[in-house]
Amino acid sequence: MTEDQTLLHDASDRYLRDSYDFNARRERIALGVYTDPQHWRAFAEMGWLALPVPEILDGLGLGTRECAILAELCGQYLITEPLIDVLAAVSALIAPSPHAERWLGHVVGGELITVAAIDEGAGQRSKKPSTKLTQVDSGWRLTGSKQWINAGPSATHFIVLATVEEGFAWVICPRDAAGVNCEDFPTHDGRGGTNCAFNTEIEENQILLSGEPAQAALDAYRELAMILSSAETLGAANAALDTTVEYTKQRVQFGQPLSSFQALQHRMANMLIQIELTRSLVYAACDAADGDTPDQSRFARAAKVKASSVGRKVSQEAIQLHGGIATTDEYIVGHFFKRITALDSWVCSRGEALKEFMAVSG
Amino acid sequence: MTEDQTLLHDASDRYLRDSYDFNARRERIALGVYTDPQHWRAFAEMGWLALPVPEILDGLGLGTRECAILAELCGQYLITEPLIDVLAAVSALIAPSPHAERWLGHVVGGELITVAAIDEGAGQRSKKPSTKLTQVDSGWRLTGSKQWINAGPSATHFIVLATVEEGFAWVICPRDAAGVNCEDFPTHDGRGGTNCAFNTEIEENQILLSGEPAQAALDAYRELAMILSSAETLGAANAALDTTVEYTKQRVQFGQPLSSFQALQHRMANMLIQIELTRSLVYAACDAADGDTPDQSRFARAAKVKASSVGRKVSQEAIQLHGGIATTDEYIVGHFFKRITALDSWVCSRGEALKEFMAVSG
Amino acid sequence: MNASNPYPGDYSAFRETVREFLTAGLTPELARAGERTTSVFSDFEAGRQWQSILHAKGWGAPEWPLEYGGTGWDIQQRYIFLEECRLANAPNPVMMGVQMLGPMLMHFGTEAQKSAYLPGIISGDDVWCQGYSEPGSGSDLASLKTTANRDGDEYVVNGTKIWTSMAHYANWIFCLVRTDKSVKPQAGISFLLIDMATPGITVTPFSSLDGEIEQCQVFFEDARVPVSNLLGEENQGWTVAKYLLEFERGGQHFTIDLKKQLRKLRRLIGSEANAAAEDPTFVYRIAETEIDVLALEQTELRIKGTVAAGEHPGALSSLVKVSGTELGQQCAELLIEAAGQGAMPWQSEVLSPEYEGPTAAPEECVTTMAEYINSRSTTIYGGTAEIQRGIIAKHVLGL
Amino acid sequence: MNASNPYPGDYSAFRETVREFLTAGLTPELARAGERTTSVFSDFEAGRQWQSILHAKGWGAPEWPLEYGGTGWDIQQRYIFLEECRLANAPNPVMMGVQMLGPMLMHFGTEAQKSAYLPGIISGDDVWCQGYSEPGSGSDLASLKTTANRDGDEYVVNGTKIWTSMAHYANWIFCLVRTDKSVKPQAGISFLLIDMATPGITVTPFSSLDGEIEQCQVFFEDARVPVSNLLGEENQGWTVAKYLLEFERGGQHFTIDLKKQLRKLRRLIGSEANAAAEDPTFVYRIAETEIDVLALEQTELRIKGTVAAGEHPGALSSLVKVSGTELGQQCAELLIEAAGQGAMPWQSEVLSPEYEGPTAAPEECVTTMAEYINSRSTTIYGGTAEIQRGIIAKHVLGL
Repeated sequence: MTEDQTLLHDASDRYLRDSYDFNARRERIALGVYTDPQHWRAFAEMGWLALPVPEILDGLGLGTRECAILAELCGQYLITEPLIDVLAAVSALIAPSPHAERWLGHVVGGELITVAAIDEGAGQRSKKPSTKLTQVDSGWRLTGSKQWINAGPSATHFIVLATVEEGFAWVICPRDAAGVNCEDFPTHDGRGGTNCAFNTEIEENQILLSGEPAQAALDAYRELAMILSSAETLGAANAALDTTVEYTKQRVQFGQPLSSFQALQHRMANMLIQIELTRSLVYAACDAADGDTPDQSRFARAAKVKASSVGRKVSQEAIQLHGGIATTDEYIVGHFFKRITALDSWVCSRGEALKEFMAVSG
Repeated sequence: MTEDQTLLHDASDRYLRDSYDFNARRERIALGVYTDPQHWRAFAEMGWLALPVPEILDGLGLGTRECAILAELCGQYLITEPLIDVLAAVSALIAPSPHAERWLGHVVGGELITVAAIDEGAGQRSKKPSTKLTQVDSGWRLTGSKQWINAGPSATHFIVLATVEEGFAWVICPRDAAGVNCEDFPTHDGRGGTNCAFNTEIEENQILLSGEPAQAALDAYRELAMILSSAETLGAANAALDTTVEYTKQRVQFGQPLSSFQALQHRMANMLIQIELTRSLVYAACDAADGDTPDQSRFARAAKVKASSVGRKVSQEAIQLHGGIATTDEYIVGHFFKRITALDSWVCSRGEALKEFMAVSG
Repeated sequence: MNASNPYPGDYSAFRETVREFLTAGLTPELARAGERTTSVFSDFEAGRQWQSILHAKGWGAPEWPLEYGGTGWDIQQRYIFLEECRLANAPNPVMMGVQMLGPMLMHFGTEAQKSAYLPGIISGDDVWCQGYSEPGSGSDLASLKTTANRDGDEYVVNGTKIWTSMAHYANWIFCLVRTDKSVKPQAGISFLLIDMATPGITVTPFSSLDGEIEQCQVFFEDARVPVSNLLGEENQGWTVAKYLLEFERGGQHFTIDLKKQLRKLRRLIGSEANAAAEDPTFVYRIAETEIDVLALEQTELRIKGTVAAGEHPGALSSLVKVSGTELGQQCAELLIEAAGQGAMPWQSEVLSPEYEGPTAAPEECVTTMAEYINSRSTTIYGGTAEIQRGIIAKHVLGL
Repeated sequence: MNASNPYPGDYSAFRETVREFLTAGLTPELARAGERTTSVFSDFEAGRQWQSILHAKGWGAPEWPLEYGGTGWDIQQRYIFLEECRLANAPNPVMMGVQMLGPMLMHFGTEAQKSAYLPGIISGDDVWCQGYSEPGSGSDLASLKTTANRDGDEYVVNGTKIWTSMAHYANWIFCLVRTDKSVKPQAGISFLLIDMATPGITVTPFSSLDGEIEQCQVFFEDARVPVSNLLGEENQGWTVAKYLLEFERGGQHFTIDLKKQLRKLRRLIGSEANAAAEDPTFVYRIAETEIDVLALEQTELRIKGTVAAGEHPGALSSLVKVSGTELGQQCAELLIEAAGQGAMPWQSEVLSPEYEGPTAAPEECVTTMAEYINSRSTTIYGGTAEIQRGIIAKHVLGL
């Protein structure tokens, strides 16, 4: 890490350690509040939401590596606020828009929370959305529906992937607009989800991107989402290992701490090995993206494949090595497991990433 | 096991334990002698070679299960003689032939040793052999070449899979016939191998099967080979585990026997678990074959897939748990590893078996 | 004839009888509760109702001897009954009474105890929970600290039990308690039957990781239990509890459920263009899992054969437990991959048999995540996978 | 700019120089010996010849300080040199002298010892082997029993060493011997340099599992060694040996060879209709392995960055060793599957650089089985994978 990156990490870590309490999080989720307005304001004030925005658009002009630092902390502290979701949307979908100025300030300032809406079911997503943007007398109309929008209940606006004559379009749409019918539900990862039906009028400046640039934005969004979900998985897996190490040192069975049993030691060593290998790959993917190198697509996919496999295995092992306590909702380690599971299929699954890795490897 | 099967097992086991010495085997192999004539005679005398021959052809009329008992012992004692090869050939290629009477007695009696020759290189084998059987003025002519015939140096005769006008033919051909050029070489599994070029006259009674029946025989041969190689793998893997357990009980490091280290105990427990699961499947595949049930093809392939995976993993673990001593040629455990590796791709690989399992599962 | 099947006889008439009974007795609500089961327990009320239907039919405890209300079925009939119940989605009642306490009562109980407790167990009128584990005693069960001190005709019980499944529904608990601290741990333990209504007992349920409540902590504060509620001799509690392990051997059938999971998986990836299904390796992984399930099934058959021959299956039972639970996890993992984000919605209300409303995710995914989460517990409770491997290492390999 | 690369500078001229040297110096025979290397050692004579060519160029020991004949290259140049040598199939000389003894000599040796031994090491004229392990002392090295008793100006050495690679070619051996039995094991060990021609030393080579001879057992019977051949202080041998571990840290580069293996794999399955290639999961397994190799490569880069910054990479080194060797095994396994029965022929003569005859299997498969077999040793020697995991557990996780 550069010195600036270390500063960013340490300051962000300090804020979350001091103010992002696990029990407060549980209570809040139970009430269906997935984004704490105070936290979100703080995120905005600390400049987190402006991180990937170019300086020319009044942002901090920082890169994927810096976003990944936050994503890793999201994993570590089990942030339920849609931080990686908004960072990816801001960077790939809003900043490149000709209407960026209309929206960016509000998003970066924390007043609007914008989450991309892509999935329409279990089918191969993002290939051809059946949600449509069509020209009507009065302007434009968005029709169709989106499913399982992770963190949907936190969003004030959805950025909807739609089919349009020239190909794709990204349409920003308030969740409380007329003709937008949302059904929120709790999710196992504590962020809530939304199914949403659209039959609503759209103004010109809501069409963020369309045609070629929209396709390019989809690619960029997916690639960034792969990296950030890998980083968040890395942070969660690392925290799960730390928790496991601490617990096994304290828990005594058969007159000895669990940590003294060789079979368990070797399994924790394996967890560490895999986490560090993943870390190398996730950081390399960031650097490749920030360096705009020809292998950036390949690295993003490699990171996603590795982080998914390792995250799953590590979080499963963390539960097994704890034993019963890990299967309770009160104890933190199972929540890493659940969040990692959700990240596994968010935007791009391990299987999709592997297939694409092979395609871009030629 | 039935009472008869137990008798067969115990008698065979006794013979091999008493007379099949590992060091004698090493010395013999070093001299390029892969089949000990004395052993082979004993196998014949004990009726092993007649096991799967129908009673109507003066055989014992026993089934796959009995052949598998011998195959398992082959793995356990690291038999270099081509016993499973000959059993599979006798059962699937010679017994069903209209010329069975011409050959069977000599094979069962141990005078002739017949090994199937199928492979022609790394290509997808047994689909369309380029070795041809063609009619000429004087009768028939076999032309082409076969590669990597496992146990080839032990064979007096090859049973060659050839292409003929009606499809396939199985042609029995002495290795010392005019126009047969064999190149023998040692192999890592201690059985030797042969590359062989054929340009030789064939008489009518050398054409064991041709057309439809030859195709059926190929299927039967492959299925039996899958089961017997699985059984031999099982026997070798089990013996590798036994050796490992014994060694770790005796080997002291850090003041304790290796067997007292929990990490190693759990790994040996895993080996046992996987071996017993494999055993269940191999025996079930035998029973399905002997019962001629509709799922016999499926079971044979399942057994092959499972035995290959487990054999590989168990034999790798056996070496690792031993440490250095296992990497020497003098010590037995690495020889299980090498034989298991050879069996993995003999006649049908794990990958082929898995693909076929899916096909027959519908 | 498939020689692996130790019961080659014709059971088709028996199977037909079971099917007819299930068709008649299993209401759509009960079947839905069965289908939406995410752990070893179905919805409590559905399970209780089903147990009373079974009991009315005389099938409340098929494994029990005839004299105590069992069925007299042979091992194959019991297997067929189980299989048909699972395939028809019958719900799982709380079975700690029938499966665990029953056999111990029959073997160690006085006549008075047997006649006092067995009828309530088999009818499902009494709901029993198991008080073994404690916060400090998990795998190392013998270190348990809950004490029972003799005071006249009563024991005074103090301490706490945890992972007490369904204790919030139970009216009875069977407990391991320490009655002698002066001897080595296993020797000073007794087995007590305790009415949950006893003053001094409190139950604190807590949420499992899937958000549902099944587990409780039970606290004992000077709870007074009649000495007549001792099962077996004082300080022989370890022997009583261990007997169950012997009894249980050979009784586990994982493959019925594993095959159900695999069928569900095929339905899921066949249901619409599914991202997982487009990954060519995914179908291979399913096939590999199917082969593992076949191997386990054949191993279960081997055990049945051994039991049928009157022999002891030995450590094959530990092997089946390890392998069955880990395969269950493997299937749950495949399902979670196939479901993708569709597994994320957590709608607790959907699990209730009365629920007829919409679901946020497709029908096939409703229980996927909860099953994946709960599959992790299966290698922890009832002897962790590590303990099982230790048993195999010690008792089979002699390490 | 890729920030993971701690050496963003332009090394292309340097790389070109190395390539030119390799093109000129590496005969086809030497390159074939390099290509047909099946373990860490190439054909002995080829390796020796190559070391003398390197030495003549001044590149006999790139890692050594300039004053002892090193090159003065930075870490990136050394990496490039290594990479180009491997890609050009340069053979591996016996490196126990240059890589292991050299650094210890420079740090602990007297001036007399340095000038006596270093020149012979770097030129390859002296061949050194390592006498650490004993039949009873593998992972538990400190339990070694070979004794050296002081008798005037000599030590009298008795005992035996095993796994002494290339001892049948070596004229010198560096040994750990016990000089004090009264203290705890590690404290009574000394480090001796012994001329293999010393009376009382016999060498028994034995075959490895691949059928080749690399390993020996060395016996000492009243072998008399001058006290001046002690490296470091008496009873400080453990400190001397441990120093190498420090020195070695960060010096391991597995990915160059792993990538070579992956390229070979692609060549093999592309070469003709290959059964393994027709299994659609096979290419996915290759891709997964490629991703693991990428992750390892980036970890090696992280270590280089740490070392370049003058810091200690700590346990990342153990991690790289475990992961690098296990990935090597994974590649060897893929290769064996791709080769099928073509891997079975064992033609020892083919490995010799002079051999120009036919091979029983295709060119790509000639070394496959031997590499698969020998890959198993890589997680055993130099600290088993179990020992490495123990180190990680203890020193990183603090368990």
